[in-house]
Amino acid sequence: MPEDFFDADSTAARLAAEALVIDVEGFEGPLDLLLTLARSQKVDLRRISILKLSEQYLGFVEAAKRLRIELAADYLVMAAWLAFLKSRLLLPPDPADEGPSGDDLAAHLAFQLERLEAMRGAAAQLMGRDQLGRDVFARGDTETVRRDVRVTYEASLVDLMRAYARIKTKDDFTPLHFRRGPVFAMEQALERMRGILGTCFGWQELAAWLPEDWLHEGKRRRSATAASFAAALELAKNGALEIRQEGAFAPIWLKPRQDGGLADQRQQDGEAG
Amino acid sequence: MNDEAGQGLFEAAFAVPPIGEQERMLEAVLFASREPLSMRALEERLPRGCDVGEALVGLGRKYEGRGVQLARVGDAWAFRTAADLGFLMSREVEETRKLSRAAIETLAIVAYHQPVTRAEIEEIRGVSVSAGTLDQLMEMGWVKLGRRRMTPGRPMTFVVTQGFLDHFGLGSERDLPGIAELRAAGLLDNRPSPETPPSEDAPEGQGELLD
Amino acid sequence: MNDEAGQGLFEAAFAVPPIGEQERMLEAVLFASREPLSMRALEERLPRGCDVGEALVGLGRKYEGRGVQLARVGDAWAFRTAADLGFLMSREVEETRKLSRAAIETLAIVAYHQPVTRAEIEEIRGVSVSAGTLDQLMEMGWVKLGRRRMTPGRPMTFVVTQGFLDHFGLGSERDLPGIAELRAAGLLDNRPSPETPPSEDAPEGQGELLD
Repeated sequence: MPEDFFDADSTAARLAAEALVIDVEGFEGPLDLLLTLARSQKVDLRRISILKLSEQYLGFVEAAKRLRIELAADYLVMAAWLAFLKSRLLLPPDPADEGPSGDDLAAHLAFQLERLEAMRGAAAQLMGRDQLGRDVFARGDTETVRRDVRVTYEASLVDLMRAYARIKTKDDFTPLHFRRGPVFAMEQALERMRGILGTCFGWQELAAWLPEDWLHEGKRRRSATAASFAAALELAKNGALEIRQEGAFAPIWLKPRQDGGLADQRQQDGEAG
Repeated sequence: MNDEAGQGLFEAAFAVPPIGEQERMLEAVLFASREPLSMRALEERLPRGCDVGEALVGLGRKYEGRGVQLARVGDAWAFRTAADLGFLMSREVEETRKLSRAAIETLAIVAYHQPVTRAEIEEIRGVSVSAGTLDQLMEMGWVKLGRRRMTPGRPMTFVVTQGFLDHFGLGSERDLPGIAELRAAGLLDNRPSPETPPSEDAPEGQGELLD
Repeated sequence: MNDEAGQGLFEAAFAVPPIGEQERMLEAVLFASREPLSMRALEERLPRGCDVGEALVGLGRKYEGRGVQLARVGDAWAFRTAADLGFLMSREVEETRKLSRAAIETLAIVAYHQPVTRAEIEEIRGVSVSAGTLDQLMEMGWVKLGRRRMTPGRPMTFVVTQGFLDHFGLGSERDLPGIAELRAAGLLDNRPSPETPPSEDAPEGQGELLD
């Protein structure tokens, strides 16, 4: 609702507008509005003038537009369709034209209105019946003299669906995070190898440098091997380590250099500084 | 003495009780239960050979005009207080959740058009059915899922429950107020629209009407 | 019928109801009450001027020899099933309980993902499945063992039974509602509802749910 709306000088227009606002909000969609308009014709729904009804509806939509009332899309779709229906009803039928005649369409709309009205009446009659727990009562005190309980478990299809829905939506609402595979990072390998450099003398196979808990499973072992190898290259570059390999795909041997540790140490300090 | 001998004795002693006794038994069993009991459940409870159908008729007649009535609920039976005495029971009234207009209309459409698909409900009401409406009706135990419709998409259908019949004092779906007249007037038909109707979900509604 | 109308009618008539009517009233009130009612409580509930003592005698006589008796409980009154029919009541003690959350979730997973291994159920639920849960479902006749999975360890798989389908009114496993339909029914309502109506993207049974 625009703010300046209430500044309109004409009280009558304002009142009309307010009536309309209330009306639009009170209706459950175009069919509901049409039914209310149809009732104002005060005839049997089967004898209702669909032409007149279309005009009433289009008039309503026009008024709403003029008063700058926001109408939901389905109200406008209905308006367009009714305008089309109106033209069909007014123009003589074109024999070459395929598809349903204006009369067929009008008859169906009248049927829809009558059916909706009938369902409303049925709903009212239903709710007007004597209801259990309000007008009619079940036995209040079920007897407690029974023993030997046989438990039967019960569940309805809805319970089942609800349970499955619960599991399914649980996944929708876990916070987004990327699951990391088992990866041994080069930084981890470097830190670990620096730690054990001093305790290791002579040539050792690369495999011996891998952490114990990364040795057994294929993926973890591969990751640890790659990281440790990259770390070994880094240490060799800094002069902390010698690397030897007899040939392609042969085992890789590593040997700490007795003096190299210091070089690596200096390098590390340099990085830190 | 073993089970078989016991069974034998039992059957000899109770070899199909006379109908009056069957009525007493039915009366006791139905009285003790709050929920309606199906014919099958009653047959299982009573000694073998009892004619539950006949006993029910006799029992119902005994309660005619009384303060408590034998009521039929679908294919089940229960004792219920007479509707005209509801005013005495103000202390027993249970607070009921107030249903929205949308929920009441949806309930009526399910009852009168069952089994009905969601698209058909929407086509009749002319608006979409909000997700909570059917869920609420299902939670109240008045509506449940029926079989899938054997049409393209195999949509789910909704039907009313025995709890619905019990709540509104209906012996069966045929007892719904005015249902015969509505059917005679063709208002329960799923009449397809002569063309693509204005509402967006109509094509699908039409698809379902092809059965 | 509502309270006021009923009350109004009585007050307008201003006459004490005839004794037969008083008996009907007593009968309904005693039937619907959750506990035995004392003479005083009964007098308070019935219209003024009723002779509760006399009505109780008349009502008690009507129930003589019947399957239900008007019984005195301390200084109060209640209906009780006849003592000689107690043997019928002992079968009455069927107690229905809701399945536990773990059980219903496990059942749902078996239904939607069958054949499914225990490890898969645990992965989907995100918690371990106690041995008792699957045992319970098997004992109830809703789940049974399927073929072994042809993977290392050859784990056992679980599938649902015909009894499961019967209980839930499903023609086949394919009739289980799909995700889109769950959402449309409001059971998965914590996401914006999809624009397409449910029947259009209705899943082909389980296939869709398995990805």
